[in-house]
Amino acid sequence: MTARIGVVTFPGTLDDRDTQRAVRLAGAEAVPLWHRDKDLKQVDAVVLPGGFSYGDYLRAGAISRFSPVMATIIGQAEAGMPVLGICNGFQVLTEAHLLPGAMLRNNDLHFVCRDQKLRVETSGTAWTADFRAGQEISIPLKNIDGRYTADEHTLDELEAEGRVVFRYADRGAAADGYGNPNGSLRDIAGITNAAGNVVGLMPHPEHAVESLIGTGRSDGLGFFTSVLKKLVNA
Amino acid sequence: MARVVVDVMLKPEILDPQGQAVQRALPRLGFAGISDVRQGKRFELEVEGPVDEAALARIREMAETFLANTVIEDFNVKVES
Amino acid sequence: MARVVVDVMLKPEILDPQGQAVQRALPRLGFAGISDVRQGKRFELEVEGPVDEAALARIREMAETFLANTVIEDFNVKVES
Amino acid sequence: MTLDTVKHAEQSPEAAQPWKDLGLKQDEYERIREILGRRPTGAELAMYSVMWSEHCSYKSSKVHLKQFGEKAPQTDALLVGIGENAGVVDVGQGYAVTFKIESHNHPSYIEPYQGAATGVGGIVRDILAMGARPVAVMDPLRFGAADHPDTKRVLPGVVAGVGGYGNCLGLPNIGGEVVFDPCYQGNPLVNALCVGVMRHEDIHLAKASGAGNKVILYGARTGGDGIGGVSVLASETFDATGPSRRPAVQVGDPFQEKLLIECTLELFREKLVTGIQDLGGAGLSCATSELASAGSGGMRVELDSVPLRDATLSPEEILMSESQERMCAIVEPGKVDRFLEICEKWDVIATVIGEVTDGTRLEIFWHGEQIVDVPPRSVAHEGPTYERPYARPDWQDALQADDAGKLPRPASGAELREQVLAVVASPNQASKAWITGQYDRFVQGNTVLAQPEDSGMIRIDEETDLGVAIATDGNGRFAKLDPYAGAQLALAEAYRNVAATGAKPLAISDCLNFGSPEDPAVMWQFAEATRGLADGCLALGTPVTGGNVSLYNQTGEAAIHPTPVVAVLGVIDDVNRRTPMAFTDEGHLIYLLGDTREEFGGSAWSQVVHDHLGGLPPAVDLDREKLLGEILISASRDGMIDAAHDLSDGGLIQAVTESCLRGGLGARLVVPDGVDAFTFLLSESAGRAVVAVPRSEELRFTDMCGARGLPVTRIGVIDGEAVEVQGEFSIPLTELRDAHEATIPALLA
Ligand SMILES: Nc1ncnc2c1ncn2[C@@H]1O[C@H](COP(=O)(O)OP(=O)(O)O)[C@@H](O)[C@H]1O
Ligand SMILES: [Mg+2]
Repeated sequence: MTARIGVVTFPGTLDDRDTQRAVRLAGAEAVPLWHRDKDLKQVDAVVLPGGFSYGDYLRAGAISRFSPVMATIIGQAEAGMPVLGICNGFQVLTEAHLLPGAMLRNNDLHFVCRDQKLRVETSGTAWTADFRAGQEISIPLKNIDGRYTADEHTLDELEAEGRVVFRYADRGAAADGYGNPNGSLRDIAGITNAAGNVVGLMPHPEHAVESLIGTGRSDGLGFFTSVLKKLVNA
Repeated sequence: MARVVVDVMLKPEILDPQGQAVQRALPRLGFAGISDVRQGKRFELEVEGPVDEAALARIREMAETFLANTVIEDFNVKVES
Repeated sequence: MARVVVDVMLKPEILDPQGQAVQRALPRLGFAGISDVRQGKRFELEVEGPVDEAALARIREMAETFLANTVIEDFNVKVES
Repeated sequence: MTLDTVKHAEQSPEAAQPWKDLGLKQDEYERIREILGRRPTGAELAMYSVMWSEHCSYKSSKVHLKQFGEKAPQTDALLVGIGENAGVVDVGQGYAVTFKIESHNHPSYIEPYQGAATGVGGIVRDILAMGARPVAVMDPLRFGAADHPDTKRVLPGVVAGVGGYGNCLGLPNIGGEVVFDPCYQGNPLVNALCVGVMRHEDIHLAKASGAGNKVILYGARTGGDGIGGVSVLASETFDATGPSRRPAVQVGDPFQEKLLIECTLELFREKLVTGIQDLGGAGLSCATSELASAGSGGMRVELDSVPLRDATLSPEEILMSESQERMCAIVEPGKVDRFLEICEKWDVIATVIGEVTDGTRLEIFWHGEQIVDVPPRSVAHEGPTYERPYARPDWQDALQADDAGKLPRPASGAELREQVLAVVASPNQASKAWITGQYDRFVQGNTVLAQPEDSGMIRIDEETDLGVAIATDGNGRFAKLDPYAGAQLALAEAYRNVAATGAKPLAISDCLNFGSPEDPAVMWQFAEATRGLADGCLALGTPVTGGNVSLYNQTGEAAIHPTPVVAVLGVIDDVNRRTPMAFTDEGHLIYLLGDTREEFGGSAWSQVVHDHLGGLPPAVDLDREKLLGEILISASRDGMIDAAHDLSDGGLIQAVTESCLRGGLGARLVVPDGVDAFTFLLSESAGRAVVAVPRSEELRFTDMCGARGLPVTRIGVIDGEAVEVQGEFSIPLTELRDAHEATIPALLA
């Protein structure tokens, strides 16, 4: 039996179909979930894809966080279901307090779209088991509100508990996709909750799953194969 | 040092998608009784020296030419007490 | 119908690049003497019914849970006269 | 105020009417009275005035645009031609592609962010209205001098607006242009293109047929913003002190538009739509009259049922409002409930505002009283036509006689090196990555190529890997020197860019940006450019599917350079065969295709080094362009080349620089016999491209070129970390990169 991975569509979600494609390419079944439905259709894991839900009006993720589907997802996530928030999905997760901190406008105030080098800091989450700690991957980044912020205490705690999952890799020149693109504190690109089942990151693994399209690299597939392995082995 | 606040709001006849999105979300969150929401910008300026009429006139000019685009926005300048 | 204004500003310790960009542009445009600029949001809410303590309490709760993200922002509620 | 009903108009024939303030001419007003047999009501006057404006009626340009139909090449590829919201092209496998380019120049000067944003929004709705899913956007832009203070206001706002709207809609931006020239000071050009994909059977048209069918308005509420904005604003000249009128500019809501797209596509999927039209310039006036005019019967509309954002709007204002993010559909009565249900699912407001009648009139009512009773064709399709006088300007001869070939040329290799660096670092030739990095090019997961590649390429079928490619080009400097040739050069360049990526050019769309049609010199430029484009399309076999005319791009007496922008659409059967521009393989050979002549009129070199514009533009040879295209496509299909880049402004050295920087490898070039180094590097002769050929393919490739009669010259090899021109100079890649990439951020960041 293949794993069923739910992909949520909020009004204004953009990357839902891309995420479904990535899920399929990884060998799982993609199950569309609608923001108004509390029912998760018995999925084994959920992805909150990128986009501009509710136009990112007020704050990115602020309105979606109160949708019916999120009420169920919050409960399930707390019970251990794997949840991945990509970009806008990450913003929803912080607004929902499933992950600590908040996202601010990029420090150069521009939307940035580029192929971004990331360092995987831990393979100990549901979504990164197929990577090695210290591994460098390259996946697209595209956002305007991507500057990760939290207070010092929270940041120290994240570091101490090994919950920083991805950092913007800083070798080489920024133009090659290296370097911190938005002023995120401690170069944080992605984090996880204490249990390691909920992961959020700003860059887009679902746009790096085919050799021809986008960046022409498939580093993003590992996210989906990771969770698949975990679900199949469970 | 004095603080001058410049509020910039979209003109009433101009669509305010942000305010509308907030207003539409309120009932779902259990807040009733808000018939309209408009969202604008608030600038807090720390002014060196005295905030006299001359200073305020300059700030009004700054608001008119730079902080607001008066084709679509109105602004309001006030000294914070 | 009464108007209640909610001002939302980034906490002082949080970097505000928008405010900084405005401040940096000012001298170029010929405006001197502004030592700091912070940019925030202003919400104008049209409230149906009386704006009594109960109504204000609800609006404060709305600001706390929704209009502001208190991880990064402070807010201020006031009745417009 | 009493309502100006049809009855009231009949009874008060002499009532004074503000036709002049609405932009109508005396004779136009007389004609309306003649058509109606009485004076128009206020609402009718509002409708005629916006629909007969230059922007909506094409009254100055129509007589010239006719040629696009008259000279259209024979082709089976065109499924829907000029006249609909956008043309539709057959790309095989049952797929149809629709694309169109449009201008939002005037609003973008007044409010750069919103002007540009709503420009994107408008063209996306045009594509959606054809029944297609929008799959990509492009944005050809023109600004004043790069270092002018107002450019710092206009450009960042425009770029943020294009990005803010397009990114939020989830449409990849796959290309465009950024050109600086003082002639665009005060008249920036913001053109926007959208391309959409559908199955043949999903094509929808803008017509109201079937008496009893309902007219449904859906999307945003109607507000008082932008009343007459686009149409009035785009139909007159800015005077020297700034815009003479400042009607409210519209504010866009890309979130609403995203919902509109998804909602509309679901309506199409369930086959609930009989006819459909987007609301753009002239709002409801346009949508109702065009739907009724193209349909079989009449239409009756209850205007007071239109959902409003501002309850105080008058019927005239509602008819003229250009509030964004609205669509109008014709729906069979039995399908209305399901239609409304789907709208509700997407949080889109939908209202039945009228129905199709078996009459012949467009009738509009306000709380039961009739305020409009017109023949719809007279509003939508039978507006005034002007035969504007035109004459070759008296300065044209002197301009052409001022030959750029006489300009002093570099005297040494060192000076040539310096001038090459100046050209690749100049704002027009410099990397636009600072701008394009603000656009999402990945969303939808089908982007095969995007900027800075020669054309944007989108996969449209994940099973078969069928794809389409688009490039837009225009060169106002060439068009100023010779508008006929300039238009053909724009066409040729876009055609070449599409072919360079391996796609077969099929059809074009164009945006004709010119000064005031009331100036006979401008009208001559327009006449020449349209003639050139029509002849060019006939020669290349690429029909014009639609486009847009933007006139009055003029401040006082000073018109912009005539700027025809051409978008060419091509198809590629297998996107795996696409040819990128990067030099990525050391040792592969660099070949130049085509002939290099001493052609410097309007060139980047003449502008950058001598601040000069004069002489003649490069010669046009469309048969050669076609042959070059065929060779590039064959070479891509048969795997003979692994990089290709077209030559245009900046000449060969510009192209080689771009391919080297993109691939991170240098090149060693040898100046071929029979040409001097300066001409070799910087001439802008048309019909050329550089390609990278693996040694194993060299013979096969050169034989193919030889057999088909295309001049082909081996000019060097991919190698090292510098661009070296033997016997002349060498420039390390790092130095080239700094020169090419630092300019735009330094000016704008
Ligand atoms: N405003 C823009 N938006 C998107 N892409 C752009 C824009 N301006 C330039 N580009 C892209 O940058 C690349 C280089 O542009 P240009 O030098 O004008 O190309 P060419 O000369 O081959 O037509 C192209 O891929 C073009 O599509
Ligand atoms: Mg090119």
